[in-house]
Amino acid sequence: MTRPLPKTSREYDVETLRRDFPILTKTVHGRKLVYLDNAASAQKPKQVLDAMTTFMTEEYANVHRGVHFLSAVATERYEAARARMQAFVGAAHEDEIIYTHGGTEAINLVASSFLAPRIEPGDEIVLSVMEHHSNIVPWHFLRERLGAVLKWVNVSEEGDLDPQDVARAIGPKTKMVAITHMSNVLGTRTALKEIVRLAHEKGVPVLADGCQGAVHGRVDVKDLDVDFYVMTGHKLYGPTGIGILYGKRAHLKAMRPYQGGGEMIRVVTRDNVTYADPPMRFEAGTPPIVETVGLAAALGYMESVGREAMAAHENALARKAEAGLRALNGVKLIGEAKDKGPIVSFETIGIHAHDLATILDREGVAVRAGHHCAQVLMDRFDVPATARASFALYNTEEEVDALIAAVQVARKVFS
Amino acid sequence: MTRPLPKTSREYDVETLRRDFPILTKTVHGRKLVYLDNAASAQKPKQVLDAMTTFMTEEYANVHRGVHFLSAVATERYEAARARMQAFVGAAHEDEIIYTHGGTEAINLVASSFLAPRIEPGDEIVLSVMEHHSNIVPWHFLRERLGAVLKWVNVSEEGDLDPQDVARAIGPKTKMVAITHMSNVLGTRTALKEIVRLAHEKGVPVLADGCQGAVHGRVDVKDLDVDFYVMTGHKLYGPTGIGILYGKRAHLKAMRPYQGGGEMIRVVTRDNVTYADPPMRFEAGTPPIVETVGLAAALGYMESVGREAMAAHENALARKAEAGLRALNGVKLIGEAKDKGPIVSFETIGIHAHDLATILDREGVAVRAGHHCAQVLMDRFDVPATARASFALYNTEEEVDALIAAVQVARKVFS
Amino acid sequence: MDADLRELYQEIILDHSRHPRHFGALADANHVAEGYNPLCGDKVKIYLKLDDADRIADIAFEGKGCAISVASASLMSEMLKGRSTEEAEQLLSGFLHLVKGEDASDLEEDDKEHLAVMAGVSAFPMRVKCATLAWHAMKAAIDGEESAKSE
Amino acid sequence: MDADLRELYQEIILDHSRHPRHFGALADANHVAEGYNPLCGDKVKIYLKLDDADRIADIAFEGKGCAISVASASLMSEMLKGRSTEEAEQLLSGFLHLVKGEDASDLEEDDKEHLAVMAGVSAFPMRVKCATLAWHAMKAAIDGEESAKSE
Ligand SMILES: Cc1ncc(COP(=O)(O)O)c(C=O)c1O
Ligand SMILES: Cc1ncc(COP(=O)(O)O)c(C=O)c1O
Repeated sequence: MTRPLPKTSREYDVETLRRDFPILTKTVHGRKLVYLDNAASAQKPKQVLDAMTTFMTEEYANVHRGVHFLSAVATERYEAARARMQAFVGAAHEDEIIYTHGGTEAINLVASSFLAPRIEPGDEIVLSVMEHHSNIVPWHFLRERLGAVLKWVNVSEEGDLDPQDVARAIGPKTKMVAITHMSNVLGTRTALKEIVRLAHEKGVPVLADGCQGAVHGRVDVKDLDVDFYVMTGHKLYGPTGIGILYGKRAHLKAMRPYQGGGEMIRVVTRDNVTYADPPMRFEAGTPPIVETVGLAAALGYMESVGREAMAAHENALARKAEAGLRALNGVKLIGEAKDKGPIVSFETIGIHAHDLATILDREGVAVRAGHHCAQVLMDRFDVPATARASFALYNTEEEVDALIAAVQVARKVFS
Repeated sequence: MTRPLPKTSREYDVETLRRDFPILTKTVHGRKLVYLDNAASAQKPKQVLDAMTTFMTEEYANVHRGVHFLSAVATERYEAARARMQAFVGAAHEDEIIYTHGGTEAINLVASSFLAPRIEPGDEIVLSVMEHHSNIVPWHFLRERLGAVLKWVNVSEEGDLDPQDVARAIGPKTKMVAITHMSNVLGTRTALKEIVRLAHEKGVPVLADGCQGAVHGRVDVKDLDVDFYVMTGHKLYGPTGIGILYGKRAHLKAMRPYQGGGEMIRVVTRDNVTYADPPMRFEAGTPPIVETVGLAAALGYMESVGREAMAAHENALARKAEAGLRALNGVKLIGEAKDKGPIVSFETIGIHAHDLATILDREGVAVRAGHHCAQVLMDRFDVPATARASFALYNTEEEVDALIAAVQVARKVFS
Repeated sequence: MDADLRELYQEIILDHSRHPRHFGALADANHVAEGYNPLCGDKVKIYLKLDDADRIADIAFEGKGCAISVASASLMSEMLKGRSTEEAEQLLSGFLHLVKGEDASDLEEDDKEHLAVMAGVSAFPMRVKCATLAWHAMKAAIDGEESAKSE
Repeated sequence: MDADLRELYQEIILDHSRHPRHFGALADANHVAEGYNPLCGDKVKIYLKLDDADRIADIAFEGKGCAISVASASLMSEMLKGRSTEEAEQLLSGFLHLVKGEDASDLEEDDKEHLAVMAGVSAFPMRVKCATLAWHAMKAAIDGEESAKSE
């Protein structure tokens, strides 16, 4: 599999790219749709829809199960998608890529199959306060069921996470560090490579939640040396119902299976069962076949746009939005970390985030309001909810202007 | 939600129906495709592809998370799909329908969230020898990890399962009966209602694996009085990556969550977590949103064809195929139960199932060869593998003829 | 500005949300319940003092939330004082019809007029839960439960 | 009948599958390994007797499987007797190239001719694992492992 060259040199032509996303031409409440809820889920380009439709109308069958033609073709597509995902994260081996049904399942898999068997009561798991619930609750399960202890690493008022704070939280009983690559609320990009280095110095493995991080920049798991890296398809311009777990081969080989079912076994008898090698050991039952094909198309699309170019474009929009919001009275940004992706959370003083989002919606602007599945972080900043605008490869400067104008409308309603 | 009337009275017009399945016009190896691997996975009608594509180009957003327009529309579609699935199985309450990522996950969920906390070493789980690995391995996990004991109920030489044998296998330590509604190898339809009645007499709950059963006949969980009923989307003419767990409300309310993540919580703090009510408690993370819309369209399609009419058509084809195979020398049917669905397994003496399937494939006929994820059953019948032809609503009598002719070609190759 | 929005955020709603009536705890409450919407984090706690004849002798609420949920709680507290629990439950039923845009003819004329300011919510399906949060908590309090779901 | 099929199921393949050479256990084997294909249930057990110079003094196999896997094991057993383990591994490598339809010029002329009957497998990608099962087990046996995967 060859990786297409990123087109960093040519001008970033957002209007042409937008034509790949049919939904962006929609109007809502009579206004042009301005979709800024990308951190919740990205829209999907035609290329992804076409890949899925073509697969289902030309090549569909169950995989790994039949010797017949369609089954062979489907299996080939399914495994070719794995090779693309391997390239996307820079994994050393194809069998280090496990298909899951989402980012959430990937983290649950690691908590259950890797960590649970190693937990003694009192053992510790280190987390940051800006984790998504998907990177908190699976560890809470180990607390509830096995007596693990969660150790929390704080972030600064700006939203920065100091790798040394992570190192300091690691003690002799620490069995795992689970940390986000990019906060879905603050936009903070963590110094993941440094965190991994420090954790490994103390012999502790690291899981990185890349559900946001992988969307907004190139990932190289070999360079990061991270033990597990988690992604979710629908935020990567791909379908729902699919995620990816990267895991180091040595870890995966030593892990017990997660779910039991077809295709993950070697031999099943009445009295016993033995398991297949990774990756199949972790892919019980009929996998999300069509979704792997869709996700492979999505990753191909991102590569063809150019991941650095995308990220540069998105970040420029976010910085412009921040400047526009800062210029308004009574708006407070939440998250001003030094290394920040295209995610902008804010509070409007005197206007609850839900009221704000409702008014923005009537202006055509879709933002998210709430705790963003990050209640621990909401507690940290003592806010019940924030509004969040998050940017994708298809957003434009005019859309940033529309956001700022809509916030002004809201302020008028509540004035 | 009104359920469309089944069109049992009008003639079953298979040629018109076939036009809904674009893949059926394909040729493989220069022959007309004869797809008889439906028990592994069914092909999808245009109506399903269109529903998914339209949803992704017009209405897509993450669900339950935003107050903006697209999020509201997507959530509405997502929950409307649940109502359709409720109607499909005749559940009393909408919150008894849990979206999973497949049949396999649904069974793992019940094993982990319902049964695991109730298992003491030595407690028993009753299974039939014709279960699919997906309804075996999750229970083996409880054996490996918690000391549960698996109790096996045999089937007769014809493949019949006597409900009294199930009742006899239930002892004072039995905590669960897990039984298929239809064998994916033998085609046997079990006397599920009677099994449930006998198990309940002894106070034991029943999980039914309906991954095949729900495809080939109407299901009424209230009438069956079954505790859990499992289905998988891709065999119901729907997308991959989605399954359904029906569970009685009282059970679901008492169950601990399965995976941890977004949307399944009430409150998350550093030290504690409380959980949402069913169904959300069991739907951690971003669910298979697009897939629910696709599956709802698939179920709607089945209703519009008429489930009784479909089943009658499929069974007629299977009986014709059996007659054709019986008429050949050296072919042995495996599975001749009294109540049998449209699944036909057979052995060709002197020709391994894989060789047979390869030759059939060259004739355009797609069947499955192997253990069909039912190794315990293969042991029971002392065969390494069988060939299996399984019929769907779109198969024809000519396709049955093609199957028989292709088997004769294979016999010539090996003569 | 959008007409639906103007209808939703009427002056009187904004006034209730900024200056909620009966806001605070009730020292001699004998029925208390919480409402919580896990999707947005909004919280409300309802205090009722029921007399021997099951009348709402006093009512108060605490919590934080959006303008709609606070205004709705405030309006509710104004209207319930002095009513029997049965009347309160009837009012709840009519209110639910109203904010869902359904037939609300089960409301008394007076009550309908009083609640009319909340009717705008029906154009915002995603906000119905905000409007009903306090009302469900009130019902939970009457029923002697500790907490209510938002729906 | 399809030409690819005729190529795959040549008379000599069918003959090997019906009358496998060196079939059975080997009492004095000093290297034994199993091959198992979990996808189809095919099994093979390879017995090797290696002499002091690491030559294959004797070889046998047991198992059940499709015509392709049995014929391939039979053919292999015929060809390996008397070769060094190094030569056996070279032959394996060439054989893998052959059945995958890749450049098999690393095979000696003689061996290529002998193995030519297996070349038809390359037109059937789903059957390559059947053809290679015994060969991987042979390699595992040489390496002193107990079992090999099919791929
Ligand atoms: C009877 C039966 N149960 C369970 C399953 C598992 O379904 P899935 O692989 O879609 O999870 C299947 C199909 O593979 C089946 O036929
Ligand atoms: C940082 C982060 N982690 C994990 C997740 C969970 O992903 P999913 O809901 O797709 O499983 C999300 C998104 O919801 C996220 O933003």
